Amino acid sequence: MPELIFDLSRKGRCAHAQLPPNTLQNATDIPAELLRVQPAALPEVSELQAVRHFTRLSQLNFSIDTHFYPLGSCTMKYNPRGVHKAAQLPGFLQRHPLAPESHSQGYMACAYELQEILKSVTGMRAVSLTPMAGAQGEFTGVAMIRAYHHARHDRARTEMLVPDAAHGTNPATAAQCGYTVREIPTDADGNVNIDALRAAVGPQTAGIMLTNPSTLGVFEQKIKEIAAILHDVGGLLYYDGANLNAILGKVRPGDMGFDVMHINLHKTFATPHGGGGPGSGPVAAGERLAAFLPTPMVGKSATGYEWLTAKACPQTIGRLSTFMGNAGILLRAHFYARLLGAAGMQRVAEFATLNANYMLKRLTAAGFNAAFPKRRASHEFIITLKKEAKEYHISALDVAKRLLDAGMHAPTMYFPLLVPECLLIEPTETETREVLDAFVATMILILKEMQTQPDKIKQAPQYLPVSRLDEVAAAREPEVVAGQEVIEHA
Amino acid sequence: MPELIFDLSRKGRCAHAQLPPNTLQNATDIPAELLRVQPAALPEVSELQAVRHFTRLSQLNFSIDTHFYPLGSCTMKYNPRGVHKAAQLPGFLQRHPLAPESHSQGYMACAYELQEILKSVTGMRAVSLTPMAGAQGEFTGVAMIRAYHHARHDRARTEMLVPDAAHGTNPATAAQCGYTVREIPTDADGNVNIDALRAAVGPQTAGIMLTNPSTLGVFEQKIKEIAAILHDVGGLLYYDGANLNAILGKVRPGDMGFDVMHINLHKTFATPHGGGGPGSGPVAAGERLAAFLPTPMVGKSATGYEWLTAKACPQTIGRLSTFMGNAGILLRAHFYARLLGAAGMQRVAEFATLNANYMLKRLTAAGFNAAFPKRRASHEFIITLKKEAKEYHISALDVAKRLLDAGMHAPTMYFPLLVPECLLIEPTETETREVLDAFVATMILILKEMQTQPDKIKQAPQYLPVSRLDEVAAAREPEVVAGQEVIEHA
Amino acid sequence: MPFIPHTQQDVAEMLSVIGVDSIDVLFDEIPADLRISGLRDIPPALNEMALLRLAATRAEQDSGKLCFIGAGAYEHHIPAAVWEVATRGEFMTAYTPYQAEASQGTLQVLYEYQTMMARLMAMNVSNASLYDGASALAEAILMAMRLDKKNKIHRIVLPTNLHPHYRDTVHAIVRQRDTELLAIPFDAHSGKITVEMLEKMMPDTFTAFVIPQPNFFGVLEDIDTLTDWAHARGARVIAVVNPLAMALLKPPGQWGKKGADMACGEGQPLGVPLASGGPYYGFLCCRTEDIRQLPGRIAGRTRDTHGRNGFVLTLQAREQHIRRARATSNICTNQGLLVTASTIYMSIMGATGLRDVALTCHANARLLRDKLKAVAGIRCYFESAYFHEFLVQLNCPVDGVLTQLHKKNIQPGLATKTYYPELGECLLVCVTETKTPADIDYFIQQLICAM
Amino acid sequence: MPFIPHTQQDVAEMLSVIGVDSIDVLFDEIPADLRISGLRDIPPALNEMALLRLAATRAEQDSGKLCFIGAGAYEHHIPAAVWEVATRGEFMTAYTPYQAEASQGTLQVLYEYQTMMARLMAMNVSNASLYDGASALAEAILMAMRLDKKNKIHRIVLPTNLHPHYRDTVHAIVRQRDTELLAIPFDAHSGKITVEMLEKMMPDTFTAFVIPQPNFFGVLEDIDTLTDWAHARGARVIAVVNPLAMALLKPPGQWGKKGADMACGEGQPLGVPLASGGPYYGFLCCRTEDIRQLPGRIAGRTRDTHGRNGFVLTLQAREQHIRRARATSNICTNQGLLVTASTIYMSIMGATGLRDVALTCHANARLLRDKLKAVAGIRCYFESAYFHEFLVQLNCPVDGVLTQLHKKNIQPGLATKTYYPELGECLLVCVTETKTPADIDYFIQQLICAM
Ligand SMILES: Cc1ncc(COP(=O)(O)O)c(C=O)c1O
Ligand SMILES: Cc1ncc(COP(=O)(O)O)c(C=O)c1O
Repeated sequence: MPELIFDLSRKGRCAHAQLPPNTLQNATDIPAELLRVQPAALPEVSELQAVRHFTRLSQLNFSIDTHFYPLGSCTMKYNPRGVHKAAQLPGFLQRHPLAPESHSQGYMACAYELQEILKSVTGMRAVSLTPMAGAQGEFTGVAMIRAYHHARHDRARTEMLVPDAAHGTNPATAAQCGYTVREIPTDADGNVNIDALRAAVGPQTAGIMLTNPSTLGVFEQKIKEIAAILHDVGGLLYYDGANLNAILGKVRPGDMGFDVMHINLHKTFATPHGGGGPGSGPVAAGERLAAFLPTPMVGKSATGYEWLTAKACPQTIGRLSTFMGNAGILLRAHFYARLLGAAGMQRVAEFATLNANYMLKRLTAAGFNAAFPKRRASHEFIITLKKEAKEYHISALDVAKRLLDAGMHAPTMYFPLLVPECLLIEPTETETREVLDAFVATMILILKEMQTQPDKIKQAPQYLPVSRLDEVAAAREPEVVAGQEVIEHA
Repeated sequence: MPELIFDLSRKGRCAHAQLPPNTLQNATDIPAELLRVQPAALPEVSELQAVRHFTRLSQLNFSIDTHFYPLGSCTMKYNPRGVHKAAQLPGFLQRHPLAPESHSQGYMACAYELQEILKSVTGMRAVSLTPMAGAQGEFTGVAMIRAYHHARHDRARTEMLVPDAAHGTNPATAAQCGYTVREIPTDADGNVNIDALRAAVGPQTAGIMLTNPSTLGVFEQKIKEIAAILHDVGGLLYYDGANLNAILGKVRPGDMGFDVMHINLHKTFATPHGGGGPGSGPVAAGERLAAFLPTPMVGKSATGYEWLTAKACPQTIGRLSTFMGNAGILLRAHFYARLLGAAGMQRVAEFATLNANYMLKRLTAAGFNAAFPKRRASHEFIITLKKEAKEYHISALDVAKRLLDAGMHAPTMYFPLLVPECLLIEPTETETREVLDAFVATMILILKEMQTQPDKIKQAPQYLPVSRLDEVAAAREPEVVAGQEVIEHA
Repeated sequence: MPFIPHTQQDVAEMLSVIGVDSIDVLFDEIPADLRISGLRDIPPALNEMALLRLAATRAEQDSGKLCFIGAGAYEHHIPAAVWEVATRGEFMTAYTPYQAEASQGTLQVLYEYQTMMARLMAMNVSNASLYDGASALAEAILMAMRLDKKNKIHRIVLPTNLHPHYRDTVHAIVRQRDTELLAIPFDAHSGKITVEMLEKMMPDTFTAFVIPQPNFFGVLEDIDTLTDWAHARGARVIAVVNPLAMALLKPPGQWGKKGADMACGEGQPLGVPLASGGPYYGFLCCRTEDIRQLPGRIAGRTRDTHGRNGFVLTLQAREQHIRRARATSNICTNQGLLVTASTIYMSIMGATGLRDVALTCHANARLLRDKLKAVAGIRCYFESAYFHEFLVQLNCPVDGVLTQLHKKNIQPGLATKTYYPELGECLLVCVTETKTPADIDYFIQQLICAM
Repeated sequence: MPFIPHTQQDVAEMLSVIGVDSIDVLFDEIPADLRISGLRDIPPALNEMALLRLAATRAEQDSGKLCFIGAGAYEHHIPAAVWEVATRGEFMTAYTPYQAEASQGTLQVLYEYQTMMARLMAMNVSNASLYDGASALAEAILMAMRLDKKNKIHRIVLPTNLHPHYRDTVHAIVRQRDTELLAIPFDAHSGKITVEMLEKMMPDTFTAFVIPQPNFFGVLEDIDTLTDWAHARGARVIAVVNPLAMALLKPPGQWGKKGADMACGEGQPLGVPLASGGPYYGFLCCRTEDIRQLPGRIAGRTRDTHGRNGFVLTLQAREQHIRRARATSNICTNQGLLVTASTIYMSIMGATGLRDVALTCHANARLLRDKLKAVAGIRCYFESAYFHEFLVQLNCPVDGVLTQLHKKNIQPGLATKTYYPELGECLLVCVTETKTPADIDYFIQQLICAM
């Protein structure tokens, strides 16, 4: 592993071309007791050292630009460079978020059009772009559901229903909004257990959080029945849009009966994940909830685009970020949508689904077990290595690490929690058949290795900068900043 | 090694977002006999495939941004990113070379200022920016010398003198200009052998091509004497500016007596080498030769900047490129110079020289042999492994390859040709002392390995994507394009 | 078919492997009455060439302004190397580093970032980012509530000279729980929070006290006094700071006798462009002992099976994908790429560079402030110490002046009337190192014309 | 000290290792009377912030033009991915791949480039680039001279409808040798080279015949007839072509019965921005049997000690650093990065994409041409087949029209009077795929106003 940037530091070194002209610098009239005494121990390096250090670090990553990355639930598709270039234009980068509307019509036109596109795609009535990732979108939606019930003076609804297959952000969000989470079990075919759902609902039910297709990689067929069950007891439906890639232009959450949803633009709309973010999670709402959307939104009048704030939206749940969300990501999503057009969006779902079903078929033909063998794959699917774990003592984790050695990013492991030793595989529509075939071939090889050289799997990865890392030790005695000793304590 | 891009190709695949709208495409009225029948077998790949392929290829390179690169004579210093960003501004990238002057004042201001800066740095009277690399600069200078003699109706001068240490482009250029090349030997201390020079000059002498400091890494102390010898017989002096980094702001070729010279902007002025180019080799000329400079140049009048073409420069040797040279590189060099200012340029020479002398001292202290032990290093220096080759049968090439394994680019090997088993080492001013120390430490390690595990050196590189490549086989039966069979012969 | 690599032959062969006739069949589990045949109201596809031209036109509309607005987002010079390196494909197109061995680049960057941010704040530990400044404050408050085992009702003291958008965000996020958010007014003369006011208005016990430095008006608070006052009452202190300013000003870890307990804020000033308000990133630092309540991802150093150093995401048991409803936060995707850029920015600038930038901002602000004071009809509203932003009051309606200056492509500052009508015709003006003396003179000259 | 990392301590310690007191002493071998104390007339150092602002101002001055000039440099859409990837540090900041094992990225790119260029030209082999189109032609002529063992005096036939700057460059470079450059005039009616003219004016034997396709006027030559005519006289044919056009037009390797012997030209249309004329790159392809006379670097495939595929610079014995005065050329640094970009461009566009672009250029040119013809006072000078550029004659002075249109930020084309006064008030107009119907209409409308 490379040195830390701090190890490259030498007292007095710096990137001179970056310093401001020091004509005025010492003219501070700030009282001494408000000033810092000792400078922060930031690295003192030259510009070349910084460039070289971080360039080399970057090369240690797998990424879409370098590797197949079939990480289920994450939609690691190609991030078009044209979109990136468009969003990086100086005019966009330089606009202050509080610039007057007259200096903002270019940006606002893009944001407004994105709102319209997302309305069309979701079948919802209105869209707010401010949430900054999927989880904040969820928060927004659940807070809106809560605001809706409260607005109707209905404060008895204390429970949020969440299927056991749900992503962890769903229960965490419900809890953060003050709800008690009630889990709904999944039946053998990957659907929500309708009987259990019926048994769970009541006047205490605020709503349900669902994704469809679910994180199990299958489409919830009884979705209209579910919607009816909820609506009949006065509950509302939240749609987790993480899997929208599977159904773009094919079926719309609004039509399924959902009241509110988020869209992960960093998944379906191809904005880069940035090694963990930024994302963007716009929220779309139907009739019941549109009035509660967070501000600001962009409206359009005869004279141009205008900001809609609390004044125009008296029932809004308010503001969720300092300004207007992850604007740069919104621009990217808008530009991506413009490159696709309506037909292109449909194709996304079609080819993502084609790729997933093809892989599923080939892997099961090769002897792997699908978690839901009777079902079609959506844009992703699950195989379970329960059998292999028993027979060869090879876990899903082992297989994941072995895939890394083969130059492929591992699928999502151990999620959803209810399927033992599972791999959630999402190829996305932008990968070629040859790449899918290469992945399948590697999996077949690994299956053989389980019998012939299991150590090769157990000891993987061997060809990466580090071998398996001790996560337990890391959590037991966390070392999360370097050289604690140099921190100046108060 | 990665597959070839052609191996990723599938019939009918393409990067759809890049296609022009096909509204008008079939409206060709070009006669059939002028049209291509079979499409060229270019790769048919998706945009992601192309991005991934070339991104991965890039990772196989050493580069300044990733490695120490002490390649003598090449001045591999940091290429400032700010300069790159400035030169890539859309206004610069979009300007057509034949745009009217009224639409070109921004670019021309930069070019004009660069001419002025180069005049100051070289001590010459005028500068033309058009030559596209050092070798074209040499061609320009020698063609100007020829034009000068011809203008004086002196057609008897058929010889160009070149020291035996010179870079290959010097004799090649002289020959390309129709001159017979006469080599001048070097004396034991790395200077031009003055007696031999005296013996060589005469009425047949067109001039001499010299670098100073020379490619031997030492300063030619008798330069004024040399100039006098040449001028006395009516010959002129060409200065090869490849080593200008060593003397920037310290001493000027114009003052040494040179009549014309080029400057490798891609060395001294920090423009990136691009894996082999582009470079830029502006030519500066003194009194005698200024009138012969190639066009176009930029002039300045009361109304603004204007192009100086053959009309304004009747004695010009003419035009050496379709437009005005490698404009983008000229912009970069100009911006770099603006970041440095006069003091910054002097520092370049000072710290490049400091780094070289420091390394030389440490390496000789460790037992390596300097080619010219009595001399100061300029910005570079030579060690000779003659002794090691004899004792341990380890060649300069072996050491070079072993350095690659240690994560450092090798110095220039086997150049200049007159020093056996030589390494020409140029650290540049932008490298830290720690990096130099690490290089020295590796060299010391290699010296030990010569005694203890010579195979480790002989078999290097072991940690790169390929081990030593068979250059002889490559040249014997050249395979320079893939899949010859698919080429459609006439 | 933008971005889809399938040839017709691929499709045919893949369908035959699956055993279906058409792609459409793959959607046969979806109830037919739900399926739609196409999307409406979506403009037709553009190619990249047309898109870039459209984008250039749009970007052009908003560009070329001379900006003196701050109010939470600050225009700074960003070395070109920062984003050139941060947007390398390997950083930009990677996911969250769940497979640590294949993500050491991102993980080491996070570890280095955490170290830098902790050092800049003089705090023990930092997480690997939250969404933005306002939501980071909300998370800090929720964290303080989790840490407060004493009080039944969680009272949070939020001064009214905290950025109004931060206050709004905190309200929207925190009021989902049973909390009291107590607004403490600022001193009308100094623009600061005073102990007198606190003693008069605040209850004896409360969970946390939020102290902005500088506050919304650019004014510097008496952080030592305020911190000690809160600590004396058993409350936690949450510092909301401009991180760039901390290179010059006393950092939260050194406030008062014990230092602030948490430091949070907006990371944007450290290498992130204005970009219409995002993506930025929120930072949050705390004491070592509180780390298990710290929300968001954290990178940690560990060893591999051969004993070599390496990095992983650690303390994941706090997070939603493991702890689900009992997680410290629901945050999952954070603002990783911004943190990468910020880490490169801080590396290139170093402590001296950051301090020089902060000093230059302050000096430039002082220059403009002095010149504004000399203009008839303008007065500085508060005469307290400030960083790089300050409030001026005009003797005429701000709106008219704004309109005129906007026509000249000058953004002279933020009108505060919407937020603080009681302050009258005021403008919050900010100057950073990006402004030259000529810019400042031009501003003054145009302002005089417009008044 | 921009870009210099040395601390004061470093300097002191390094000097003491060397055993000198000051850096100045290191220059003590330079005669004292030559040393200067400083440089004059160099503007003071700017920091990067100020530099970027200066650069933006300069770039802004020249931007926002609607360009209909071609004449050897063509505005095309370049996919954003091309330069994003080409300017990655590993490509951009590497040197020539002399250490092959540490340069496989660049070397494989060169090998792929050579293959693509050879295929596009339908020739056997390609080098790895020369400086630009004009100098590549000069090198091709020198190569033909080396290959011609029959003729004592090397005569080269250069038509006058070849780009005037190419002719100038060839003159400047080739006239250093004993050569005759024969100018053959074009047919005044068609704008083409005709066999009649050739038979009338040309000597019986000559070394090479240079055939441009399209020629400077955008007109397409009868390449089959011309090629066969030259071959019948034992001369070599050097094709100078627009490489993008070769996706649509018959490529040099297929001209006449035996194909052209060399193909060269300007690589710029394949993914390189206009950028004030450079850096572009020259390409040069030839027959396999002539490869040892091909100037410039060449990458070749070989094997490593384990038998794995790999790439090296090959046939270096032709080059100056080995053969010195007897090298095939003095070229050393070439235009590697441009070739990298071009290789990515060709990969992304593919054969279909390139052909579609060429077709769209042609169709757009046809559209504008037809509209121009309908304007009173304008006629098309030649009625021959054309690619994407054509000559129109005005019934009024071109200069006045240009001045007016330049004021409207339109560059309507190149006035040819400087080069061809005999053609009168002519404008060489080019249209590429970048122009929309609206652009074309705007051009026509403004032109009518200006005439
Ligand atoms: C199913 C599902 N829901 C919600 C989320 C949360 O989205 P985000 O990470 O954008 O906050 C994710 C992303 O990991 C997800 O996969
Ligand atoms: C001493 C010397 N002279 C001339 C040259 C030729 O310069 P260029 O490669 O720019 O043509 C070089 C570059 O390698 C060199 O090192």
